[in-house]
Amino acid sequence: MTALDLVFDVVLATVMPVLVWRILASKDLASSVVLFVALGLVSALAWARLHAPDIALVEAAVGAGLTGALLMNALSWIGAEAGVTEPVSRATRVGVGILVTAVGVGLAVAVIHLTQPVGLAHEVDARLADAHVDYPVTAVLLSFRGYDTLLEIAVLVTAALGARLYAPGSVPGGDDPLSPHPRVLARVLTPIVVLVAGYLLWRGASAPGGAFQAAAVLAGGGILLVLARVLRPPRMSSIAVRAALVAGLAWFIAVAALPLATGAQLLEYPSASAKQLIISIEVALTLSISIVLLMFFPGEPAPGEAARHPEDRW
Amino acid sequence: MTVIDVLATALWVVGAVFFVAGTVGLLRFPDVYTRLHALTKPDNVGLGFIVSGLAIQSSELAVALKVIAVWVLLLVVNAVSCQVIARATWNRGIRPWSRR
Amino acid sequence: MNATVAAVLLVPLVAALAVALVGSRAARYVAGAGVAATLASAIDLARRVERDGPAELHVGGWAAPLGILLRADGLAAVLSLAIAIIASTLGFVTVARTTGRETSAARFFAVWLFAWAGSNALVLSSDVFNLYVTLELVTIAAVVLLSIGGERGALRVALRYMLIALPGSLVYLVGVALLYGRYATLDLALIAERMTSTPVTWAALWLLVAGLVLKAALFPVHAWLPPVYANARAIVAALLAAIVGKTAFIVVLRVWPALPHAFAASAGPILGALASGAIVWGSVLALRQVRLRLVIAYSSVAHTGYLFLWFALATPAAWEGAVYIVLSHAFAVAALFLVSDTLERLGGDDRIEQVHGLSARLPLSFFALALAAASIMGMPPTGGFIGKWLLVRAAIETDQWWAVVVLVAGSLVSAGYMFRILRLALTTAGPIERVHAPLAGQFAAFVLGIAGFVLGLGSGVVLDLLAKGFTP
Amino acid sequence: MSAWSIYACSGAAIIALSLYGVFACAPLLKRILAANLIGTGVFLILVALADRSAPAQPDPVPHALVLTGVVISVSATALALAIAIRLADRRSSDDEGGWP
Repeated sequence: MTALDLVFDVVLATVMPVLVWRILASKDLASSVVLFVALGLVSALAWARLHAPDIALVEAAVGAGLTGALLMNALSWIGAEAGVTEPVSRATRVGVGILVTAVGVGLAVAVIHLTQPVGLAHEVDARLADAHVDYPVTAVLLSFRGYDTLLEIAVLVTAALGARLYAPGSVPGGDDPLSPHPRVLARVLTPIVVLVAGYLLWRGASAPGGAFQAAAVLAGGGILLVLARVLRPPRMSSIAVRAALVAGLAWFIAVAALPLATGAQLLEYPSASAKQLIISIEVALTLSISIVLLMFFPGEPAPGEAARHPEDRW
Repeated sequence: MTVIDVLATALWVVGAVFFVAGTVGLLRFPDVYTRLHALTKPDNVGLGFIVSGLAIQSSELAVALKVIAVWVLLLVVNAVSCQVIARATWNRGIRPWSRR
Repeated sequence: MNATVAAVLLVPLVAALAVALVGSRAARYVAGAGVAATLASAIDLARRVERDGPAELHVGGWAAPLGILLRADGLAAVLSLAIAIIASTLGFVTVARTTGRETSAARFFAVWLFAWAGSNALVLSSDVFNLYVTLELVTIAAVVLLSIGGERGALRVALRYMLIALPGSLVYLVGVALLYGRYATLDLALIAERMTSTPVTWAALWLLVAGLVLKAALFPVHAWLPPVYANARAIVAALLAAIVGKTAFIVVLRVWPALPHAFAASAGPILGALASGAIVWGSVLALRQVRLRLVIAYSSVAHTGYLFLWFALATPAAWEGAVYIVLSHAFAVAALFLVSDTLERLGGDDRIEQVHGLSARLPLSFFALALAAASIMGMPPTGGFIGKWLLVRAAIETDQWWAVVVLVAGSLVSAGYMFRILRLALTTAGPIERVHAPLAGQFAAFVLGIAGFVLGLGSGVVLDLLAKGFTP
Repeated sequence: MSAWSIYACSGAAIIALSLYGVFACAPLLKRILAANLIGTGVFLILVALADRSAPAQPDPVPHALVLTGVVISVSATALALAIAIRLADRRSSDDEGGWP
């Protein structure tokens, strides 16, 4: 590690907590949200520095991009003023302050004492061939710890079902307060977005990438299309949307349960078809995750107080 | 250090200068429109220099094409987002700053 | 056995997806079938464990340290069966109440089944990161259930609950990160094997415990719980108090036997002190409430104390006692929320006065109330009695007389607040007439009350099942 | 001091700050942001620990755990925001007569 690397790391590692502090201390919520997006981009750099390209991809697409878009959208509903607040007493603030300082210092001390570089890299490498996936992270996600991923998708679908409190209001081709340019942009970018998503998905078997990264890119493109009023936002009242929503988890469960019929374990892919099955799961998950991420986006609030937003029920 | 490395580093430095200038503009300019200008134009040029540096340094053509694609996409997105923000600002009735 | 364990995990997931797919109009039929199938799978698991003993499953065929281990032991069997009885009873009540016109039905039942699947996954898991994922599944499903209906009060508590439960899980996850950084595995048994008493381990374990204590609402971080119980829909409050609220403790129960003796010995007294505080504080506040739901809420705060008292005692008998308190309180609290629900539907609110003359007005609800109250007070032969008895015995065995005092005092105070309600229910002076309330809710409360009673009578069978694969 | 330990300390600081935010900030939206940021801190520690073997290949298991964690984190944040939006809207909901 050169001195320049060290300086870069120290600056980056200092900027992140400072940004967190500014996010939480800033007077108005709009600045908090903008700084939050900035933190997402900065931390993507940190992931790259820590040799975690998958996480850098996801952080840039989801942490900064999608979550940022969700937050900005939330601001347009709530307003950049305080929104709903819960008053906090001075005693609570002092007490919490003391506790979290202890946690932070204790944690930092504990972590830097973990100098022994132990891990499971060797075990993963040794069994990579048995897992029928060439890229270690994908092997962990879909084979060694595929069960975690299955439950994680259940979390995602649960949150999607709960987050659909409003039916999105905007209509394709309706009045556009902005300009035709976003629509043109959306049309130009859509093929590129699909291409990039497909590329990320295809790459996932052998290099950084995979279902979630691909889905995040697709969802980003979808949000752009919704904002540009090219695409009608998905609603739960459509059976096609619901089918797409459940397809990924349903297929994952089917593949997980199939080995049980032959007396094998849950999620023990038969080795003859493991590769194909894993790819099929990735494709199905990409579809479902992108729909879920798009559904997290509630769309624009209707202008004026009187406008009613129907709830998205099905 | 080869000649290409030196050239690439020089391009990065030039690019960084544009970014710094843009950031100073963002902080110092008086209104949304001028700040937008400071934010997008120097970034486009600065990234162009940085991408050129990366492209000439890359070992494969595919990598070089990818970084150039990144730049082209950023040009399109920057142009549109700048325009959208400016128009939204205008529609809110905020008029450009002028030295009276 | 593989298929049996997988069924407990996958059947509710598939049912949830099916409900989400068909939509609200047909949701109740699909949900009813899903609830019945999940109940059947849990019964099957308990029977298998009882007959064949505990089983370990390597998901995907991968052994530790790389793979995830599921452990279908006596504890998992008993807990998943109890969860199934409660969740199916509450689920059937809701199915019975649904007319097919409710437009939230698909959302409600699907998420209900997701919560159930998460709880089953949690009791079976023996991998510290997988436990985190299951905790989050349960938490997020609970938040969605809390927010259904969309009243401001419900939304507010949904968000409030989320902003406690989420940091709780993440603090737990910090502990997991440190453990992985030190021992290079996430498998509980392997961590236990490799664990040494170093400062890093201690920091990790304290973080684990702190996150779970926050989620479990142990005194003094319990303040978020009563408003949540007071503002949720009764069915959701019942699920929350009986199952979701217990999950964090179940994780502690799983993790604790893996801890080094020195840590357990030093954390025990601290958790014991907090537990005593919870018992005293919760019981006294329960005594002062005028709303039935808040009595239940503070009683739950006190019962969380009984659970954590185990750590100060730390004997096998105390472990069984803690499990027994989990089970008996779960049944009782679900029954009480259903009784409260019936009263709220009749009288419009849950003031304790609504109980007046219950024995004459709604005998079935009264029976449920009496059975649940007996279990909460710890009267023989209920499950609550067995639990407290096991804890007292452990306290005497370990010469910790302060714990005996706390247990007895807590029980006396709980008798105080429960008798206050029961006496009012038995008062038949004044104009009292028999009224009609929907039978489903009343019957369900009765079933859950009886379940708490059977838990005490059949303690031999339950304790035998618990002992399968039990190695604290 | 090696790179991973610098980032791990940064993660610890982020966790401490955001824990403070989630319990001591008044606006609900900031609490939601803070809850999300605790995750960022935890993930930073996990990934930093995975990189202790540098310059050898990092441990892929924490990377997979973080990817799982990010999905859960974005789910939770999206749900919290949906509820916060609904809460900010004063309009009463379509009541279903106390069902369930």
